[in-house]
Amino acid sequence: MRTWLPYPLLSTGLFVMWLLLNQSVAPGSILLGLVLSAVLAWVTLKLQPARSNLHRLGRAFGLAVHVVGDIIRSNIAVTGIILRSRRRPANAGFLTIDLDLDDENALALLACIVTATPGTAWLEYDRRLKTVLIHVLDIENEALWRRTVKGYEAQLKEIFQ
Amino acid sequence: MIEWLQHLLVLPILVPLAVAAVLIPIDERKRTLKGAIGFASTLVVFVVTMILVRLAAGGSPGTGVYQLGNWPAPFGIVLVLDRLSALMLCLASGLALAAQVYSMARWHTAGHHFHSLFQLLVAGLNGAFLTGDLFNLFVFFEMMLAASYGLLLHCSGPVRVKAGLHYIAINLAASALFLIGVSLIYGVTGTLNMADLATKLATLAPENRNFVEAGAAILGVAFLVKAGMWPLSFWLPTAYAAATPPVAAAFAILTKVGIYIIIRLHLLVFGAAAGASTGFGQDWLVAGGMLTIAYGAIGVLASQAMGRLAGYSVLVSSGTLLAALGLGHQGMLAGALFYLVSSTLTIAAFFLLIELVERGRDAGADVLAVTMEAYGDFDEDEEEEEVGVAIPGTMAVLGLCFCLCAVLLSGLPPLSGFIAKFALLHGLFDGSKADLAAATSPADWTYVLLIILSGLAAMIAMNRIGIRTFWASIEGTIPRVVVVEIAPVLVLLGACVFLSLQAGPAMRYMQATADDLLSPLVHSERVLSAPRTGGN
Amino acid sequence: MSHLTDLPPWAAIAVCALLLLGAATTLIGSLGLLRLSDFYERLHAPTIATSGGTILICLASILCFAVLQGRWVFHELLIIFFVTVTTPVTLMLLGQAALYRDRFEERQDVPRKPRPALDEE
Amino acid sequence: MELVLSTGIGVLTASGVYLLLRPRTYQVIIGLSLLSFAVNLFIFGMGRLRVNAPPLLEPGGVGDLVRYTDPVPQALVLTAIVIGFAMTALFLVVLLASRGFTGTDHVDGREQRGD
Amino acid sequence: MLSVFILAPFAGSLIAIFFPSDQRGATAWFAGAIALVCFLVTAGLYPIVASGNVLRYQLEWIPELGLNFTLRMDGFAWLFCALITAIGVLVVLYARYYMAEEDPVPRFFALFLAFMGSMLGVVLSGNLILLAVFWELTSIVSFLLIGYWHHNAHARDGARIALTMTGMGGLTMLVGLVIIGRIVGSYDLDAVLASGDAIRNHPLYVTVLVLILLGALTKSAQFPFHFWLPHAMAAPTPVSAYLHSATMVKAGVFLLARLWPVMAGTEAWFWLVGLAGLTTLLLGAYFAIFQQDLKGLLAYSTISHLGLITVLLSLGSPLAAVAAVFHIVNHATFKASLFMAAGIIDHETGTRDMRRLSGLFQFMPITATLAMVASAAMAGVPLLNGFLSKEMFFAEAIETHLVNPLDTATPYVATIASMFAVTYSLRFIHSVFYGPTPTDLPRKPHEPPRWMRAPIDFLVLACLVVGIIPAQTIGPFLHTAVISILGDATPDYSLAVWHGLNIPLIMSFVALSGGVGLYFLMRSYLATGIEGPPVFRLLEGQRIFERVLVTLSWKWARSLEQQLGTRRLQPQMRLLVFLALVAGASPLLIRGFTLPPLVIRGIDPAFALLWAVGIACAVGSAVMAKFHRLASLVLLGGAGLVTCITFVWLSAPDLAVTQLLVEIVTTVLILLGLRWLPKRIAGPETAEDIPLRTRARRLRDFLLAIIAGGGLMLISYTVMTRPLPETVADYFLARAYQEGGGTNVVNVILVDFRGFDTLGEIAVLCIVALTVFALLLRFRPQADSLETPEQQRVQNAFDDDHPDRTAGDSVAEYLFVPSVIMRWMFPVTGMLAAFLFLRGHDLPGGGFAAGIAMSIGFILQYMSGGTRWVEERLRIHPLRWMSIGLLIAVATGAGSWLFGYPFLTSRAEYATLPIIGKVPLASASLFDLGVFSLVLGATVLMLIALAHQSVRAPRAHARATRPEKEAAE
Amino acid sequence: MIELAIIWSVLLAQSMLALAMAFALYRIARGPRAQDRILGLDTLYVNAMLLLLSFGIRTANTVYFETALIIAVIGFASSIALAKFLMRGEVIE
Ligand code: NA
Ligand code: NA
Repeated sequence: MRTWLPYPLLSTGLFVMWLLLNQSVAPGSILLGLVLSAVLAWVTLKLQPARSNLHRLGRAFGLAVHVVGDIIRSNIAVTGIILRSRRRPANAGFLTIDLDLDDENALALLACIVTATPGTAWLEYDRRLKTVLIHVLDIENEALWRRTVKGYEAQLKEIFQ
Repeated sequence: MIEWLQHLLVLPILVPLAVAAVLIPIDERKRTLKGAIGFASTLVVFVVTMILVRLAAGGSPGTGVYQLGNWPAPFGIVLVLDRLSALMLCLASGLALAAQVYSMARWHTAGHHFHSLFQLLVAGLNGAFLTGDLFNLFVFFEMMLAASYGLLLHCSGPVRVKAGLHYIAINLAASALFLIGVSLIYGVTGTLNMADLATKLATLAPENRNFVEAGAAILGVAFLVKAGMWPLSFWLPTAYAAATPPVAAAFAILTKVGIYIIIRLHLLVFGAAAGASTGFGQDWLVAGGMLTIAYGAIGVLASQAMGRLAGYSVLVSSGTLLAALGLGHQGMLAGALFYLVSSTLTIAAFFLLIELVERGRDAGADVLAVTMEAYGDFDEDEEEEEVGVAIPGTMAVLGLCFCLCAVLLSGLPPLSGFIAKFALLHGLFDGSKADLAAATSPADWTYVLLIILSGLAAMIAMNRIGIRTFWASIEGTIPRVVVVEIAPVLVLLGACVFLSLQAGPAMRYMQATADDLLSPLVHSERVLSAPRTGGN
Repeated sequence: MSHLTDLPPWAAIAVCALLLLGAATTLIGSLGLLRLSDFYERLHAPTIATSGGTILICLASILCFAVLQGRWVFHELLIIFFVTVTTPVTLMLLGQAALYRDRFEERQDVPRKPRPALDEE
Repeated sequence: MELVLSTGIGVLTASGVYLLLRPRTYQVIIGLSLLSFAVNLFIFGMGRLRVNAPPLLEPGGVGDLVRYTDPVPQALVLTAIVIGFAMTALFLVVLLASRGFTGTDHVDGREQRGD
Repeated sequence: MLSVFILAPFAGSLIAIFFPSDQRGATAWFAGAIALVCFLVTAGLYPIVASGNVLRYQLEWIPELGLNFTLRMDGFAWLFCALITAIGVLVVLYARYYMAEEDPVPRFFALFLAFMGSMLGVVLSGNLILLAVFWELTSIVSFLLIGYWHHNAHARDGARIALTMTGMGGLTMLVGLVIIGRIVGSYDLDAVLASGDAIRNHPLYVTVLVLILLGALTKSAQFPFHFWLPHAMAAPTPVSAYLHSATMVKAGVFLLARLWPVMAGTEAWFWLVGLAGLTTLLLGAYFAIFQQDLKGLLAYSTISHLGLITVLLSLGSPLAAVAAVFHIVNHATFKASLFMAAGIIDHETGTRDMRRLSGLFQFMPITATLAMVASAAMAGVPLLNGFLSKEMFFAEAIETHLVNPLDTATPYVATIASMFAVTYSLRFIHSVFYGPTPTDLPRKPHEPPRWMRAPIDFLVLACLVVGIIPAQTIGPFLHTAVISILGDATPDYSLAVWHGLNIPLIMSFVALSGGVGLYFLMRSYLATGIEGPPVFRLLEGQRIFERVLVTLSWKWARSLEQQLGTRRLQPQMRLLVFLALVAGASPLLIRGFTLPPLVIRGIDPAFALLWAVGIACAVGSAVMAKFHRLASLVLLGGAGLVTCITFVWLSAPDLAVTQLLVEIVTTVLILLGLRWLPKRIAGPETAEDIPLRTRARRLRDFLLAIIAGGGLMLISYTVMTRPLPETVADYFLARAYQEGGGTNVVNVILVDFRGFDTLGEIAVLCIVALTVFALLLRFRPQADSLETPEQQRVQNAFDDDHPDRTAGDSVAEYLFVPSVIMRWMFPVTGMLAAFLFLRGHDLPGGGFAAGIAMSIGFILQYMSGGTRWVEERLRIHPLRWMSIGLLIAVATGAGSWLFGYPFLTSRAEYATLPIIGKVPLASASLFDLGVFSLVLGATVLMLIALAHQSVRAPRAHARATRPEKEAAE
Repeated sequence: MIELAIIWSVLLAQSMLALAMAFALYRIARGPRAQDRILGLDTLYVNAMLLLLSFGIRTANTVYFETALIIAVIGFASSIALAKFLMRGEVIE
């Protein structure tokens, strides 16, 4: 199985992407999608991206909902900060958070989530110390941000173990 | 025409293209193989173009229009073979063959992918000569130019790169003009086919005609850059002198592409059928051409190195042709074509000769040092494969070749350079016996004067440089020249001699070509009414 | 060929609302580029466009075409997904570049590079 | 629309031409790029401007210029874009090589007074 | 039969080259035999010519232009033939002994024969243009003969001057001959000779005359073109004896005589030819007196005698023409023998300097006697041939031909010149053969070998015989020649020694006695040994010529080249832009052009705003390109993005996709290059610091740019607001699906209707990729860009400073998260590329877009992992992809040949497969696959080649500096 | 009425997006530092993508979607290259 389909999740993702792109579930389209996603995954194998053991894929949905919620919330928050008058400049600052995620992919996902969420930006991860430097636009809720990031981390750990 | 013969028309483009593709992945160390394949391809192209010349000379109606993709003109792209394009094809592939052979002695080892680039240059040239579509012309023009950039930079080195930078920058700007011109013409006339354009021009509304003329004028500037008209030609002597000899020899035809297209535009599109636009731009050609002759002649005189001398000779040749075209004496056209062939062959031979001659001199040692440095870059193939044997009496042969070049360049008898000048003069004084004086305008006289002076300048300069090289420097070591290097020079010069001996038939062909060119509507009709393969 | 005016009123209103909202969000995000005073603060501005703006406008698009063409394939989701995944990469790199530069220029308001414990001893 | 686009073409051209006349190789390459944008838009404009009439036929359809915009300039622009891209790459490498050999980024390979 | 005259010498010449260089005798025998054969043939033809027939031989050459290989022998040509071949035989014999052992004789004789052939060609040409051909051939061959001893600087200079003068004359003469031919309607000599009135009365007569005279007078060394001849004396003496006395210099007067019937007799002729002749006659003789070099004296004497012949021809009287022809022959005889004698003296004594020579009579009495007789002929002493023609000249000089000062001056000039001739002849004899025994001669003189002297014996004998019994010897031949020129106008004349006591005889007496007196008067001056005549010495012809030539052809030419041209790029670009503006504007301005109405309505504010952004990007990019390169690049990207949106807005989704993708790759490419450019930090860009000239130049460029932009804006606005003409697009729209098999018309145009464009376009890409690759293989970065960039150095230093870190940790760290995402994006890009490729024929996309998209996938990997990392994992063969791509494209196109259709004819079929159903199989898709492969390969190759410099250059740098370091240690 | 509302709201949305692009441009042009410019370009790209999507809605045509998709999938390549150049002085090491 591994030799033929080295990255099942990737292949699945590519297949879905193909179907979405073509907006078609015709047999030809499906077959081509299957072939392409298998071949591309096989080529990707040469680049040897880190493989992750995914356990509870179901939890991913929960994470997604969580993230979307956070994004909406922080969108509103940051919009507010921007629209505030200049007399009250943003209260921004850096934040170092200890992490205990090992999986590269999980870390990458975490970085994406943190950065994609307005108001927080992933800056620098130190592999030895396992710490990450984050910039937040609203440093007053420092504890909240730590909690949020640790919350994502926990959920990711559940998926990637 | 036999049906399969029809496909011959596209071979001068496709064969080099395919061969270039085949050559790309072959290891650079297998140079002999690459050279052999390249040679075979160029030879095939040459043979094909010879056949095409015969076909064109036969000139049975309905032949010589090749509808690519089986789409008729003016919709699809068509290749058009007539006497002029056949002549140019043959000339180009003949030069290419000579340069190809020459390069196999040593120059093709001086950098990577020489043969692929060379084949692509041949394909581009042939495409430019064959196509009957303005935008397709742009594409082949770019192909030819791109290959020429690559070949000019072949072997690298500061001189070539500096010259290349200017050459490329100017030609890129000129290409932008080309595009502006072509699209403007399309925007007003809705066609890209030259033959179609020729028929449409006469009936075009005046407010649109302005724009066609503006477009054509902008196009013209782009071609005149390539043709080397003063003051658009300052890059040319430097670039040509910097190029490696086989490349410079192949470049001898590049300026003629510019001329070729000017001829086409001038006589087909703005020919007798163009209504109010007939003869558009003629005065510019005359003035520009004459200034080019003058500038070229001055440059020839001022040149210390043979390379620059040859470069300026290219300008003289271009100027002579442009002005001849602009003066509008129909009788001069055949002579101009003859001149085109003769001067191209001569200059190409001269470019090939220069390096051989200079090899023996101290200045030449630098050139060789560059070559050697080029070898050094890939350590593993130091082994220098000498093709053929060194010939005795090298200096005598080189001297003879130089003399022939000098005679040809200065238009001295009895070779083709003289015949060409005579033919031009003969055509120039074409008034009837009595009103000869009235029919000869001040511009004509200026042209005559310039022809004399440019010949004189070439004679003085070649004389000076030849004496310095062959007579004054006995101490110089005798250059090591191999047969494959001198043979192409001899063949090119031999072609000039042959052209001189067979000047009668050659002139008949040129006359027929000129007659073709002077009847643009026949040409258009032939292109536009050619039937599609397989009906409808 | 269909036209936007073929939409039923409810859908039209929803689409327009989503579109306007998305555009407004994006505009505010870009305004952030103008108004925020510090580079690290400005780093947050584009994410409003990539998250809020993109999601809203993609929703508008999904709704629009779903109603117009009666199909339920949401290829706009791909845009949301990829924007979310790719934009952070640039931002991370930019942030690190700024960090490096500030440290190099020894600006005081930037945290130093964390030293491993071993180094400090 | 025509006014806006032609103004854009004009400004792109002017910027490109101005840079083309500058002494630094980098200025020239940026100028060539700007000029090629201008030229591409010019070619494109020669097919006239139409909103929402892309030359994509209905399957089995027969098109005409009433319903669809002129596809020919578009095809020409595509070719021009590709060639322009290739030439930019080439010019870039040549200017690098020139800088490597001459030590300067002046277009003439040596500094001139007063540039 | 006539072709022998041309064929034999030239064939002989070709053969002679291949003689071994030590075979002096054999080569000479061979050359002599050829010359003799020619002479015998000439002799054999005499009866035919003498009976008034004209021999003709014609070979077609270029009948279209009226240029045929026509040979024509009448009496005049015969006389010249006889002269050329007879003296040729003698000179060969002489040269056999004259040439030294070490001289490469085969070359000499080969050139000699070639010259003889050319000269025969000149006199035998029956076609004006053919005459010009041989005319220039004599110039060329004489150039090589004069420069025979090219190790000698004098020989080189002499040869060059001779060629320059005579060559120039030949070029102008050609024009004259062409005009004559066009006036007459034929270049055939017979036709021309029959059209005298047409030529003389033609408005272009004077022009023609001047042009032809330029040829004739330069060739015959007439004033003011005379100065080349003395310098040609650097040639071996046989050459001088042959070319510069008997043959080549006679070509000019030959031509004058040949065209005499059709051109002479007008006032212009009289003035131009006469003035040149008289001046030459006098000055040549005067200069000859003051020469110290034997050959120099003979050269000026020759000039003078040619002047005499010219004067005779100028007079326009038939009798004068007879005298001219007669003198041509006489002069050839005595001058050739004198040259040979001078050569013997030179040969035997080792010098030709009259200051060193003296008293040679005692050593070589026979030679001395011969030389004295010949000199006497030259001086015009009675009973010698020179006397006869000179008497005829005097007789003509006192006649009145036209009433003008020139005609009046002729007798006086003639007498004075004759006096000078006596003086220099006397000087020649007296200073060489008499006087004290020479002391410092390089060799001890004695008589030459018997056969070396034989030609002189023969020629001097001829002088005597003709001088004593002219009517019985030269008479008939002269008559034949004269009749062929003058025809019915041939006057009665008598060839006799004694015509009674008349004015000419008195003039001769004055000249003889005056000359002798002058010599003795001038002896003291001549003894000072000063070279050259007084006063004139200061403005010596050759030096003036040299200076003029150097000034014109070298100094002026070089400064003009610099004035008229430039080697700098900016002025060239400026000219190009300027001319393009002029070219584009002039048709519009000349033909009138109405401004289109300004349409503001209907402008989409969003679109306008978009273009406000685009315009700001363009201007910003231009402004920042000098000091903020990165900003400029970013702004360029902005302009590209606006262009892309414009394409979408205006119904060109294909263009938008391509533009966008190309934009991305271009940005990466330029960034890759930016690393190798020198740092440029904003300098003193305040207005005061910039020199005024620079500011003026910038203003000019700015104006030029504004005009260019404004022009293009105006043109595009005008055209865009006009209705679309009937275009070929209708055809494409109608057939794209039915016959092209695709709904995306743009794509169908690209791969089918105009697929050939695409083939060319990918070939361009291929060429550029190969060029970039080849050039970068030789890339040598400047030292300051060789070092790793500052950022990397700092970061590496940080790594080095910390014992727990290894080099490269910093980069690994900060790329840690991004690279994970970039790696996963690789298959996504692949999917996108596949999608773009497959839909291309029906919807926006296609091979090109797919190829670029895929290449961006590769770039991402290179950026995230670095060159080595990627290449350890992925084996990339861009060259192969390119090759395969191009081959697929060509092969697909050629596939249609199998069905008998032209190249690139597409075939669209639907194959029905189980389960999947109908699958479109268009050959155009295969073509597009080739495009994809090539584009991918080419783009990747360019990017990788650039990227490799970062790996390669430091390595090469290290390799290059290693030996230096080792040496230092 | 509703048509007018649709037209005007789409127009308004597009104008807002174009204005957003202008803001991003301001950042590109003004800097002050290189990273600000690149950030501006990144924003410009996203705004352009949204403008394209809105154009798709306005014309009710899906053919413009691919351009937006390309920006979403590989548009970041150029800003990454710029960012990397800033960080390391070199795009590809
Ligand atoms: Na964020
Ligand atoms: Na003496």
